Amino acid sequence: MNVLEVRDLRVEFPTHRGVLTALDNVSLSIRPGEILGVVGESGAGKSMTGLAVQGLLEPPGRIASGSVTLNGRRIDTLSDREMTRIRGREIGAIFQDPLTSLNPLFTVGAQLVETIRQHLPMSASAARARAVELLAEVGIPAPSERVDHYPHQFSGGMRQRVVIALALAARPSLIIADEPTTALDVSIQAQITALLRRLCAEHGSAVMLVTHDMGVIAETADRVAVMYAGRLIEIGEVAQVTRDPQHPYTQGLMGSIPALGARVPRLEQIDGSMPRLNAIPPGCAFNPRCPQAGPRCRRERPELFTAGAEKAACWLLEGGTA
Amino acid sequence: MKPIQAGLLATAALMTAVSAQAETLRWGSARDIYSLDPYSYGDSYTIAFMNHVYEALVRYDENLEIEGALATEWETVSPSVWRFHLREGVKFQDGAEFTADDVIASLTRVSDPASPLKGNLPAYKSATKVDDYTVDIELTGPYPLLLNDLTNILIFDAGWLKDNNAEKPSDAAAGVENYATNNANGTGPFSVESRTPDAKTVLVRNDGWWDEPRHNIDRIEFTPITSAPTRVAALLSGEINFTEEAPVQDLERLAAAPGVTLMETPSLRTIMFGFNRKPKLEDGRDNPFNDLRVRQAFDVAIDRDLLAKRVFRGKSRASGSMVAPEIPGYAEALDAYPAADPEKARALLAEAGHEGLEFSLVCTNDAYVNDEELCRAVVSMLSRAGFNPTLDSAPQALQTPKRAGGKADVYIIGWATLPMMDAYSLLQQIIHTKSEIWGVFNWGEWSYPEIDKLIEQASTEMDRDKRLALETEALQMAKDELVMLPLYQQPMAWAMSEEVESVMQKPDNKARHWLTRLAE
Amino acid sequence: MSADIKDRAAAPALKVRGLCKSFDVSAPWLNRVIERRERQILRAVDDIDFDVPRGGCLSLVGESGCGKSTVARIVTGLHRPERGEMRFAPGKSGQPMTAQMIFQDPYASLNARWKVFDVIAEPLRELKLRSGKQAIRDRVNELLEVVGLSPADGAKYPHEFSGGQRQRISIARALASEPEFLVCDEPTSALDVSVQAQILNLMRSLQDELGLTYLFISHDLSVVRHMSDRIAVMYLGRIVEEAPTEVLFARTRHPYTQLLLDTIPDVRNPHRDRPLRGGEVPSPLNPPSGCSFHPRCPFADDRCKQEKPGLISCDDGAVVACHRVEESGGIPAGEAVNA
Amino acid sequence: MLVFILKRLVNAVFVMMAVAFLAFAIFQVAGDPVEMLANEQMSQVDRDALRDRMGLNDPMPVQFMRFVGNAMQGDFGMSYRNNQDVIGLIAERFPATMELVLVATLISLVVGIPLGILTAIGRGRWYAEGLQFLSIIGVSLPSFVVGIMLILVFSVILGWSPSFGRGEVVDFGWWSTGLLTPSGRAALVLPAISLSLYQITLIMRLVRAEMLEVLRTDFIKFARARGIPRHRIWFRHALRNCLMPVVTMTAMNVGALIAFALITETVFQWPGMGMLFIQAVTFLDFPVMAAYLVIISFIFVVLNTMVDISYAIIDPRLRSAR
Amino acid sequence: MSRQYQTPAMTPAADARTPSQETGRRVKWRESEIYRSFRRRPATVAASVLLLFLVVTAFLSPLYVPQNPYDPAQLDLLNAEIPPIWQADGQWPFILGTDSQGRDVLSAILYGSRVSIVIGIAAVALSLVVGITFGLLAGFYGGVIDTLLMRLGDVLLSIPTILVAILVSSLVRQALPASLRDVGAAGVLVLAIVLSSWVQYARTVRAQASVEREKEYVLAARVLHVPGRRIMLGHILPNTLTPIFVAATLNFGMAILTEATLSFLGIGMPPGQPSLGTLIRLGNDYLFSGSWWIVVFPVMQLSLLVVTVNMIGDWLRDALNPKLR
Repeated sequence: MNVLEVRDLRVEFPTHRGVLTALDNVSLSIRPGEILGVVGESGAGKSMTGLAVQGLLEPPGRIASGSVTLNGRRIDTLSDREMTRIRGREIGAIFQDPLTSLNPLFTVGAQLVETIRQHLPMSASAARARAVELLAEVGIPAPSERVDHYPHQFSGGMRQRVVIALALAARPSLIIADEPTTALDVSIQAQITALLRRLCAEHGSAVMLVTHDMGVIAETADRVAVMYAGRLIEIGEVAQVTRDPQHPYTQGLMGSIPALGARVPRLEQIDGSMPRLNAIPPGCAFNPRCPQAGPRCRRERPELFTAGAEKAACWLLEGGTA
Repeated sequence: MKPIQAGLLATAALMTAVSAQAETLRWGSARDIYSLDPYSYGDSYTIAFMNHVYEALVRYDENLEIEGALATEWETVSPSVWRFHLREGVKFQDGAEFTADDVIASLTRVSDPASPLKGNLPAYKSATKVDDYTVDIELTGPYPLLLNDLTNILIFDAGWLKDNNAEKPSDAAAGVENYATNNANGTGPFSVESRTPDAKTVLVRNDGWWDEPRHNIDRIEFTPITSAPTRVAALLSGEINFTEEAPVQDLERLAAAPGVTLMETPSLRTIMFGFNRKPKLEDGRDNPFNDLRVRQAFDVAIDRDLLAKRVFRGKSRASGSMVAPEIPGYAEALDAYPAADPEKARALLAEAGHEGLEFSLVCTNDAYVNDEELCRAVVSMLSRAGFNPTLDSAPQALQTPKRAGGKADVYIIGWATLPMMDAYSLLQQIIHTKSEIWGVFNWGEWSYPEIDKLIEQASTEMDRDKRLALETEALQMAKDELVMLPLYQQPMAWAMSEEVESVMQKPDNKARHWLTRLAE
Repeated sequence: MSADIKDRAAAPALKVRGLCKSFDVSAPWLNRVIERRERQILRAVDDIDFDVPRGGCLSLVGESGCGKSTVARIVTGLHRPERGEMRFAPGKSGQPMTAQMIFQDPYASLNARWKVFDVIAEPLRELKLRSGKQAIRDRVNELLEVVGLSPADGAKYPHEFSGGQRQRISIARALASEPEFLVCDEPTSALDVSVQAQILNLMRSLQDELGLTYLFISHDLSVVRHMSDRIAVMYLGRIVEEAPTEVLFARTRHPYTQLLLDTIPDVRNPHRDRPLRGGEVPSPLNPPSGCSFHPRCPFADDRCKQEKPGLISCDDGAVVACHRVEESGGIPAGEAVNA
Repeated sequence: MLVFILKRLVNAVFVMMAVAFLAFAIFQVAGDPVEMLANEQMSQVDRDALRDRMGLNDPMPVQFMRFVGNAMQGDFGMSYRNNQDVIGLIAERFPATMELVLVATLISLVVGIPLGILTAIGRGRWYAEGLQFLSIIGVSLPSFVVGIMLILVFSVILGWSPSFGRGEVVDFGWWSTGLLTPSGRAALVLPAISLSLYQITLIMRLVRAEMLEVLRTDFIKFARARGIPRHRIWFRHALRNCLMPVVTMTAMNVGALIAFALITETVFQWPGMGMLFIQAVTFLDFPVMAAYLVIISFIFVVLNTMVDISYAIIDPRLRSAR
Repeated sequence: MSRQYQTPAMTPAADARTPSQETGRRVKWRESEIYRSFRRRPATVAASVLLLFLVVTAFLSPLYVPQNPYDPAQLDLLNAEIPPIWQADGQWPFILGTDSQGRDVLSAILYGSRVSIVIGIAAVALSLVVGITFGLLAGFYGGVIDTLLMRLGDVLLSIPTILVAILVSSLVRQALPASLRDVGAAGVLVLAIVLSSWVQYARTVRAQASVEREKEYVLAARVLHVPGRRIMLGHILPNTLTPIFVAATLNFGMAILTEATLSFLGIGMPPGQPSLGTLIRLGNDYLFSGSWWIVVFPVMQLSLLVVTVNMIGDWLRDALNPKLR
């Protein structure tokens, strides 16, 4: 059974100009212990997917249709009170900026103990012991001392480790990590992604890794879901997608990443930019930028077609052929 | 509960209990007294209030006739020397015996060069002790109004003054507080229990008073409430049960309120306008007010009847006289005033060549009843009669330097001839040319030698009828010259609740609560 | 190609020698006196040399706080160098070239209250490069087209554009002053990948068309590799390795450069289970003694802790500051130790 | 930390010197105190003697230093109007004003904070919008109008409370309190409400703004993602983070409130420092005006300095930063 | 305390707010966020309409009111205390009745509003000029200028606003010659309000300017060697105006209130040229006398004026605050 099963998820934001569709029929699933990368440019809806799963959409955003199932239980219909019991307990979260994710007025220990005791029946002293343990586990030196320090006394990388400890505090089966390395220095990023990978393997937690960085995905995730303008356009094994992307957008994306290995005179580029949510063209959202777009692409929206080991939403792949 | 707290609560309970049981007069006034020291300012309100605590040698009775107080008898030893026989067995509130030394110490104190009350005893030269209960007061010359003056000279205890280093009147410049400013020790019907300036002054019955008390008051709580509507609200809600300053505009409502009694009458205080009469005005123009026609135009521009009707709701007495009818020296002929006639005023102004005359009217807004309202109304009347006045309205404290310094073109002044209760007061202080003891309030600096002559004659004329005839003549001359422009006798309205049975109201507008009876 | 680069390097567009810049970040005087603290000097740029080849591109690479942006600001005149020499070669006009700059944040680099037209016209007006309304208008329109926008876009405000378009406007503004030398401070790090490719391509083609010289600042080795002829790697205010691009990637000598290469995720060649290199970037306020990289260096020994390594030149054009490399006569540090 | 305190103190002294100079300047600008003191009959010789006695012929700096020296010993001279030692006059009224201000502050906190929370967490709901609208009216109604209306309704029409003054007071040494007698407490109600009304709206709006701000921070979102229940987030995390500015503003505003109380005191005939000051202003009683100015500013500066310092003590981030 | 919390990545709603690109300026205003948020709040619309009405009626009042309440020659005691027109004794043309001097209450209120509004506008405008100038200089140049200006501000802020205003207006008025006192009263009031309110603007501008100074668009201008003065006025100033605009709106309400308070205390506008505060002070004496209209209408006008201004200010603050979008 999948840890997470998202079916035809549609998220809408009613505005004075009409309803914006932030997520449009997104379906994906994560198996136990699996790391699913969700990748896309800013505004593609990748973070929104994570928030929708956690029930943390900012009003007036709302799930308009579709379903979210966690460990076989449907959670998108739960009340906020019920979701509170799931968040932290069954879904851990890691946010982008470790500088702002922690309440500056509480020690990291207090925040850990609060989270642990919220979800697990534990005495205060046991929770504290567990907090120290967690800090040790995420690689913070001298954890029994550091547990009483305030967030501002930690460096960025260390703070992100604390955030990971908080996410793991109640041993959730799913962790949603939203750009966990973007705010960090290059040489620290690798430490954090590796830590995340190792801990999830040890804990058996599945991870939804939301990032804009294909490189991080390639190095960390097992499978990858590519999003564009609120839609899922390609999903598959990481190696497959990076090596042999099926959707023209993914192809362009891969081509536009400068290579470390060899130098090309000119990068492949996708002209234009991703449409704003209030101006998504009919048919395939990518059609105005797509070099291979045909008339059908401008009219009808393609569904996900299977192409080998992956699926991609492109008419070119209809019937499993490119 | 801790013992200290318990004690405090008990004290509090006790205090409220006392104030609930005692017969208390809760007196809401429009202003506070300045000091407990009656000699600290030449302020008659303070003196009148302190008269409940201190007494003078003589006092006015219910008919405003002079009777003995701390003196029992007096006679003139020579035209300029008066002998006073003092009442025996009178004790100050601290227990000290009242003797001739106290009178001499008090007279010395009040006539000190720094004393602001010096002018209230103009003819005083010296005092000598004849024996413990006899004092001679020597004057600068024959002077008929000494007794009138003495009603206002309150007597201190010599020993108390000496012990507390208060033998001289207070002097703000010296930067030292005068003991008498915050403490009092008189012979009067009440003694001071406590005082918080601007908040509350509490007097309690003096059981050792020499006189037979006609009041039944145990306690007077004197509270200044400067805001008129608040004062009315306080009376209506029963927080005070007496005020001698019921706002004119609220009288109708107060009269209709259940349990409120009003006592209204025109007072002795005459409100007048004075003119700058120096050769030049403050801004350097030739002074138009030296032209009688301009003053006459001013006179006929003002509709006194309308002022009385509207600004004072019929409670004031429109007047052409500078003194009230009750004041010796008054004559009916003085009281005539012209009917308002803006056209005539215009014509007079035009004749004098001063159409559209610009000038400043310096007016108080806290000294007299509805003074600001009055001035605004007058400004509008004058404007319609071809004048072009600018109203400068501010508290008395700010306006007096301007008025006294000759910076005002036209100014308001009120005069009640108190404490003298004689037209001579007005003639001497206002009408006479400014010099030495004369014309202290001759702010416009006019000079009419013929009138001066009459005033000086009156000052030494010991025959009352002759003196009053002289005074009336002087007043008539002053009126003909429009030296001052009298408008009306201002109204006074006292209001009290049912808790007050009776009070003695006299046109001098002084509360005499040793004659007040509260409902039992 | 390498001969070409050497020719250009013979007459560099910008020659920098012994450049130093420090900032006084000490606590206020009173604090120092009472708390007996010392003056704190941040040595942002510590004695660096480099040449920017005319018509070429030199890149400065390093993590945040390494001083690369300070260098950019010194070169553009925003900071005054504390010590050292900085000489621009004469440009087409015979006067020394002046540097223009392209900034990192496309949202902060344009005045939101100004129309795009005015943003681009500002240099024309300030430097009096064109006079007359029509001439300015024509030039602005021309510049808009050069960067791939339309003249109609001049009437809009910056907020109406996407990040990539704004960066194009920035480039147009920089070009308006007709510079021969451009300092690009992380021009694409705020952009999405597909847009980054557009901007990088645009910059490359502009370089070719207009003969521009670039000083390119970035933390991203792959972008740098794509753009530059030479690369200088900075660490805590110093250049630790400088080499022609291909040389740097082929023979990475300095352990820090190696660390960067190892940790950068590579889509095409993911090294998934690489060993974790620990450690944090030390505070530039209090740099380690000797070689400032020694606490994180797997090859460090006592000499590295005590002695600051000098720059040594290798025969393939690389310059490295590393005792290991020096000791082994130019062999990369990793290989030298392993050998 | 020590340095910080020292700095604040130096700053406070500097400000006080400047204020003292202003107060001193009042005398200089306002004209000749001799003219105010002398009565009409005083001769020129006497005037000159008086001038000399008061030290008015000394050079300005000497006079200023003497003013400061005297002021530090609590000597501001004698009131022209009351012939009393100014500092004694003010001390007599100090308890009345302080009691009024403190009770008003208490009311404003007790009412303002819950209302602020309510409007923040119910943003968009009818009751929150309603309260918000009321608060605009609250800041818009002039204090004297509020006072007059309260008297009209509660004293005159309903007769529930006294319309002026302080009621019975009990003395403790130099402090007099109206809190221990029924009439004192009754007299306090209307003025305190009138004075606190503006403060309530200020606190309410501040709490609302701070709450809204804090509620949108990452650490609050992260706390939600950790499964911390809403009420705990509101009252523990958010409230605690926004209490600091509220407490700061309240403490700092005590000074402003003391000054502002003069309007309330005028309307309610409350025998406090403000009424003394207003009367001094109409009588041009310069020693009282100067002393009041210096004392109010002193209270103001002391409060500000204390708030600044305690701020540094409380906030963990500021603690180590300094 | 500096707040460093960043707002998270754009939500789609925020993204959608930027106006569409193909239209002209006027249409843009109609589609702008400000305009929309304005239209969404009927209370704000109502307040604006009401405020506009109050301001226009006040300023045009000389054209249509039955009397000039500042001209004493037009006042007649015979008309004193006439109740409003709808009461039994009401008389045309005194729609809202007359006061104790026969002054038409409606005329007095409208003229009084004009005085209050003019004083409010003048005070805010002058505070803006002083505050922005000082704030820009301090924020852009820093150093000694900054320290001096901000310390000066500290001192002024250490004296409560109302106290500064009272001191200034009582002392300065005293120093004026009698003939100028009435004419100068408005000026003195403006001065009194400005003295304590410019600091707020200066601090806001300074804070904003020292942030903007480091922004890249300013650096870009500096790379071009644009002179400091032009950078300040052309680049930094426009970008500091939004918070200033909000503060100015709210302070306009405050200025009107301060003026009213001073006048109520008797140290503001004189009774001959009353502002709303003076009218309330004068009318207050008639609170219990039955002539309620003398005080009630000025109170209503003042409250309406300030409430509408504050409602607009409050809305502006929310609408222009990027954090609250």
